Amino acid sequence: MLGYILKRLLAVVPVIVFVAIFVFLLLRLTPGDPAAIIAGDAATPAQLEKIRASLGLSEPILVQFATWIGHLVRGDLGISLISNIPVTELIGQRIWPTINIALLTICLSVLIAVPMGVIAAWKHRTWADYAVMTFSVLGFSVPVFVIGYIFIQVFSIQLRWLPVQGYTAPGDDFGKFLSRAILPCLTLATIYVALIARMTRASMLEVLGEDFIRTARAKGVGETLVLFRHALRNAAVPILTIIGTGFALLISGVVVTESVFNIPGIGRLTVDAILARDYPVIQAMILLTSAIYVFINLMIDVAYSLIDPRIRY
Amino acid sequence: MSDAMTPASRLQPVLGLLSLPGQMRRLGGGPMIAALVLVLIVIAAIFAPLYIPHDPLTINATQRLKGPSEMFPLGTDAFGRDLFSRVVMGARVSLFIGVGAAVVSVALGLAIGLVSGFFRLADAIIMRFMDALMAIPSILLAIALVALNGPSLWSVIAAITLPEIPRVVRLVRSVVLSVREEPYVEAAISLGSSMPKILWQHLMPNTLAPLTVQGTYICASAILTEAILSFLGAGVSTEIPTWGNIMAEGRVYFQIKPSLIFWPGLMLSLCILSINLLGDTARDLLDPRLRKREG
Amino acid sequence: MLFKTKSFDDAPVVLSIEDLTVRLSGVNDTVRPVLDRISFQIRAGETVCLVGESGSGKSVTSLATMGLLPKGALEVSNGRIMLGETNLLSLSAGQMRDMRARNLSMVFQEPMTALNPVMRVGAQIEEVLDTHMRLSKKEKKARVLDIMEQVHLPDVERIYRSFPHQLSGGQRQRIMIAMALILEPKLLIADEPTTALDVTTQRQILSLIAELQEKHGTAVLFITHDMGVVAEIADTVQVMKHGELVERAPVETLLRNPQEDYTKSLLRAVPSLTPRPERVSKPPKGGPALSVEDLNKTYGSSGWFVNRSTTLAARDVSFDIPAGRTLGIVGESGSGKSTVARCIMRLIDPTEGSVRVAGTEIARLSRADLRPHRKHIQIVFQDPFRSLNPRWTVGRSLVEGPLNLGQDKASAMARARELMALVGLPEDAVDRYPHQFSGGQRQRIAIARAIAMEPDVLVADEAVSALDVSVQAQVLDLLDELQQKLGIAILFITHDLRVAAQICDEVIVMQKGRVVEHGKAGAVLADPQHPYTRSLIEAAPGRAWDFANFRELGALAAQ
Amino acid sequence: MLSFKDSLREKAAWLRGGRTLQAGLIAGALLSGTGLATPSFAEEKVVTAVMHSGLRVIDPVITTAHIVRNHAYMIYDVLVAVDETFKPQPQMASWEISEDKKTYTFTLRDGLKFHDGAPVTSADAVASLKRWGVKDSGGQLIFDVTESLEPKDDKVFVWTLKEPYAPLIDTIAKMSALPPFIMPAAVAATPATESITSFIGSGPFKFVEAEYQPGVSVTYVKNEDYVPRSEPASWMAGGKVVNVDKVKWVTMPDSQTTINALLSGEVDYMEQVPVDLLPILEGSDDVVAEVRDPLGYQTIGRMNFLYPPFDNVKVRKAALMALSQEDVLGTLIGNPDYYKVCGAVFGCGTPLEDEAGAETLINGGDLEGAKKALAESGYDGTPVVLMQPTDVPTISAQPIVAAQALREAGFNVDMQAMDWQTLVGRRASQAKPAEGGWNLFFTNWGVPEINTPLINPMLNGRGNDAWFGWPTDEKLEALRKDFIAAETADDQATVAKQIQAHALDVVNYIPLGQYLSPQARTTKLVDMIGSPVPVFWNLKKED
Repeated sequence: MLGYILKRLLAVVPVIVFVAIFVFLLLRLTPGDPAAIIAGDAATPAQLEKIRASLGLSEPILVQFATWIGHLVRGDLGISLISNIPVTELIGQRIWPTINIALLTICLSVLIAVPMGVIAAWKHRTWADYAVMTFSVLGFSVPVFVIGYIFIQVFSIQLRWLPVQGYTAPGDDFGKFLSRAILPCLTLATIYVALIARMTRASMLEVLGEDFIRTARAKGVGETLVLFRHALRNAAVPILTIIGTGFALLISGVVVTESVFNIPGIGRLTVDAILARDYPVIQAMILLTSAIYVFINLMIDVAYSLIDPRIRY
Repeated sequence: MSDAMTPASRLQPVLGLLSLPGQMRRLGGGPMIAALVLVLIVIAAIFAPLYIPHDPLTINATQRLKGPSEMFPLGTDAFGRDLFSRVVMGARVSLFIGVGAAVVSVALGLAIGLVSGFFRLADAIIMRFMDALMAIPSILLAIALVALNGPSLWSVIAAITLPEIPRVVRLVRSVVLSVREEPYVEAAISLGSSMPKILWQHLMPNTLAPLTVQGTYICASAILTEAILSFLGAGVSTEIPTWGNIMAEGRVYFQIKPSLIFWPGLMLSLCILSINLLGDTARDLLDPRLRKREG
Repeated sequence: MLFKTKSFDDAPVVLSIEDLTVRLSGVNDTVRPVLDRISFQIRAGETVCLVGESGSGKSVTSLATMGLLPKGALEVSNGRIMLGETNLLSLSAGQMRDMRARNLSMVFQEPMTALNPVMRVGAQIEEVLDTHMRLSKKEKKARVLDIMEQVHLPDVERIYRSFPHQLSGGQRQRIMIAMALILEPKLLIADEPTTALDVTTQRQILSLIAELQEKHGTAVLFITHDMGVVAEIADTVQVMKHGELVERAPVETLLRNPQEDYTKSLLRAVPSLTPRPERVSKPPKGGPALSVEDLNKTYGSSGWFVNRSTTLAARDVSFDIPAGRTLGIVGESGSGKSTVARCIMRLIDPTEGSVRVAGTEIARLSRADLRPHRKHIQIVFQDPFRSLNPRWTVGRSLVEGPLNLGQDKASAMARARELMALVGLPEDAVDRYPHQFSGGQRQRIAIARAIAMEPDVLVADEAVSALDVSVQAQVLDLLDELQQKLGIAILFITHDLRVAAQICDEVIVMQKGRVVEHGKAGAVLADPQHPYTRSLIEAAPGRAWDFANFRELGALAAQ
Repeated sequence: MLSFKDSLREKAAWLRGGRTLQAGLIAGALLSGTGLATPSFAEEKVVTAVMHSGLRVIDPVITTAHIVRNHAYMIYDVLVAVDETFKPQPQMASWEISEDKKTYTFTLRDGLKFHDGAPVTSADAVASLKRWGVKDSGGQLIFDVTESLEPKDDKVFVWTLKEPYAPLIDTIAKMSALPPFIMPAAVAATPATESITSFIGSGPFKFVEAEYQPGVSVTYVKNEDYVPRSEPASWMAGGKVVNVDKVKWVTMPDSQTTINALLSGEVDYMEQVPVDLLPILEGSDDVVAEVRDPLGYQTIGRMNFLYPPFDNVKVRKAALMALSQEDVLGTLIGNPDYYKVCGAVFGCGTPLEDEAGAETLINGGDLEGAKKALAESGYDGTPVVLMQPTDVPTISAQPIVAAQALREAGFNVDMQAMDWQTLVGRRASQAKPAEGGWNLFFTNWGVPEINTPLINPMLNGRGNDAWFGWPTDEKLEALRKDFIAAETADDQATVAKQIQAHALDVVNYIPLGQYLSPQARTTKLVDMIGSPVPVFWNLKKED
């Protein structure tokens, strides 16, 4: 097992290298000039050239790449071209809101979606199934910002139950954190619930057709236990996969949700960085999210072996 | 034991796609309505230039943010452009983006997936690269790509397509890897058929059903992604109206003029809902495992 | 042959099925029902065998009794199922659950899939106790270990903690039986419980069921398609066909004196264990059609860091087949017989050794160089549902090979039609799709596809194993006929000694990748030298009975 | 100089919240004069303000971005500052000008201290001015004629010129684009092309470094050691009396969210409210929308002089004739209360206002004339690459309106959408339009950034050293010299008129009119002074 994890971690290296090269090239081929952004409206070409030089952007691309990689292997992600603050510090400021929102969303979604999917599969081809399926298709079909606006309109402005925007760290004031996080989480959860409920349903449908379910029923085991003890655990692998890979979707959705609800997370940091061509931040963020993605995949694979004794590495 | 000719086994996916409409009738109203809605939207989009009351691009400073009237059936946007004309013309572009992204990513994914399933050596490299591509969050990648090429229609399609390709590749590859163990493929090997021929004639057709399903989902998500890109300021230029950029422009006025988001949002959601429903239906019909469960 | 002869007239009726009719859901009365007014009884301690070919409705009968018909697909439309005084069909879902395991249990065909793969088997047995009674943890475990001892599982403490995948097929089926019998139900339904097992394991499981039945006085409804098994275990036999009961009799009466034509045809189709008479005509001159020498195949390669253990799938296999003759490779699962076939076909690459087909060494040819030589050796697979491309017309499948050889399409199609006639199908079959044919017909098509290449060697890899006995006999006849007409050499891979006896000139017996015995079919089967061969033959159920002639085998010998 | 009263009255006419503004001004003056405002110890007074964009760069010299300048006014102080009559007033220092107008002697007032406790010395001032002089175009002009700039003692420094430079005090008093903020000498030693990393100033607020999240939020606390001047606050001049404990700037990417947050009391102040959204605020008793910057913004179009078709003055003129300010402003702002057609390159409501040459622009355009002019210009159909930013609402409408007008006039317009940062990068490119260059783009300027020939960035005819578009215009340069040499306000106005006429004659750029940017605040926030730069001194927060 340990050997397997080690091997998998080694396999991460080429993936990250690919990502690094890809992102670096992508950015350096992108039009746009961080110097122009720093200097503002009234700058002259000569001034821009000077700023570019001081940012190290006048070097040949290969030199820039080598410098960056050199720093990277030492764990140095560089300094933001725009705000002049180390990228690690920037990310450190911004990552927690995103992680907290994401975790809350996942918990919320799993708690809602898994029972939904189980019931839909159990009551296959009944109104309950159709209701769940309709919801899950609907959840996919409405842009996340529209959902966010509707929630704000209903819960914050009409009903005045919840604040409109903002973020409070759970450590500072947990109640406030919840009241401010609940709308963004619900917004994100709409898609996520749809996704997980679908996958749970499909996976459960497949498992419910398996022989061992018939065996359990033949033993006289009650339906609830059949569903949750026998079927769900066997159906768990694809559900886990979708929860994990859905994380990437969550990160994308977070960008929009962060804008609508004004949450200072990494999604906005990244989009702002892309729009400002803040290369070190973009590179670091994409590497980071890729690494998180790869890491989550690894965690999922490890979780597989905990769930399913047949999977051994 | 196997001489059974149960009704289910007669519904083999052989001519699956051709017999789809017929089978759909058995499934009742939902998919039928979805198909109808989609057909209506497509027809409305195709013939839009024939009936729209205004040029969707003509601005009119004196008619900004007006409510519905005889002249402007759905009112006007912040530039005084006719919302109705923009929404129906937007359907053309949005659908084009959806279908374009689906076709391109499926075609490229199919080609790469077949090669990857076939050449063991290429497989290792291709799949590492695909892993990397999958690892990059697709929206971020899309924003970066649009920023790279400028927000033209094609760069938006490219930006939406690229992150989808790895998923298609994996799908195709998994089908290839599982079907190449099928006895009829081994029989074809024994009959002396060449590998490319086997890939194309025996393996590729097996990918069509799942690819059709996948294609519908890509189509739906592309339309949605375009809207999100527009929302984040990296969408198609407003010279080319899409549901996404109509909404992105309109979101500033959400509270004073919700119709700017409502109408394109409704069309978009209806359209995606229909596509997804049809995708689900196709999957239910084409997935033999699910069908088995139906008994 | 000793049949069970005990009379059960005095024993209480355990299960009484009366006029049971089952239909497809949502289908009106005009469509023929899946089960049509079935009535029978089982008494305490009695074993009733339900026999019939696939689609005859035997499994539906058992599922209906258990109340496990797939919802929304099949439903009981008429009749009663009386367990003692209770009509099971009138029970609520909860009451029915309560009956299961306590009063009636079931053992399924596939021990591989019938157990929950993610639960320890001990817990799965305990679940029965949890569902139906309250016991302390200790008592529970004691009872589970006790029943596990009763089904003769070794090392019960370890197996108690094992997951299903860590057990062999036989062990898993023992777990299933333990689970079914732990509450000592009045009725045990066994649906093809040994079909997926090797003969030697099958024998053990059959005797286990018999032993436990004796001990607990359980009534057993045993579903099987195998007449050999029937002969071994049945008290009473009921023959089913297309959802109807066609004949019911005590086992000996039925085997000796079948009344219905259908029963007779079923029995006639059972191949005899007595080898076919040796062919007198000399094989044609020239070298052997297929010659295999010292073939080895090992699986598992060295890893990056450590040398992994390797599996020897085939070791030092050598044989020749002359043209027009059939060589059988017999063995249980995992014996390496299919590995040999696939190596010869070069579907996998042999590790060592030589394979000569029509005088050409093909074991070391590259894939591309191999292609022109493929025509000399063709294969027919086990599963008739997967061996034809479902998207292609039969004709297209048939001409694929000839087109590869450069034949023009028109003449290839013409030839395909001739081939259809040759294998006993209408010529217009070429325009149809595989799903429009039955399993036996598809296997004929697969054979036609193989001989379209005019091969020197035909490899039949369990080619009749998935077929019902009556169809099996027809396909074997076809192969024999083609061999005589075309002079093909056949390599016949099978686990079924009866089939091997009927078609092979020579037989190789394989065990764990090695050849343990090789000789003329008559010699090997009638006078096995190796203990493994002997155990295989001894395990064959009903081996003393000549089903086709309704009498003991000895009767023939005595004549 | 124009009568300022007139211009104020005129402004008042297009302000809806005009009365509020004036009342606020008076109340603020009264209160700050009495010095009664003492914060209660019991509760911290925190003002949460949503600014127009996020603070990411912290060096007010390296960039001209407004948000950075606004930030600098919080934590830095300036030597001389302009008041609401456009008149320079002493802030940190008073000055004396020698008879020959070549020597300026500045004396720092007492009590000036940096946030780290060190006193502000003339050496700090000199170093800061020198660093600023490298970057600021006005500063460059001064340093071109500077003999020496030396500290005399801790309080006094002397600026000696080679020849008189009349607008010197105006230049260092200006509030845009780069005011000379005074930093510690050590910080000012940073090369002007590199960003400073220190937050030490001597201004009325202190920067809370621990709470700084670039692009998200900035926190300032009251500088208890700051000694305000005794005069009432007036624009950037006067006493900067701080009556709150903390000011928090937060960034919200979505203005609707901000408005909702304002309505629900989650924030106190919003710097820019889109005019179209004002109706949402109308029903609320807790929130007031008002215009606090009476000058507003000038929106402009700029052509590339290096490449066809706009290297041809006749084509430029045809384009100018095709455009109508009313169309642009009507589409951009909509509500006529908040925009004003204005053909003056120096802005309306400013001392140098003059609209000569802009007749077609302010009278709805002359499409027929444009067609004719274009036909006569020899325009060959070369596509006009028009850059359209998609992500900044205040400049996304202009290109669309212009594209339509130009097309109607017969131009072949290639409108290319891009994000603003791409545009910012691309407009610096001197490549051919077809090869990554451009022909036309639009932007906005705060009126104080364009109200004189000295600071208006477009009115520079030095070719490659000029602002994007790079016109080479010797006549313009000569006129600018005349303006510098002009000694009286009247002389300046005369030259300015010539510049106005010349600029529109050669179509140096296209002024497209002026618009006001309404702000919104909770009614708890009182005594905010009116100013083109939003400032947080003087204001109070009621409980």
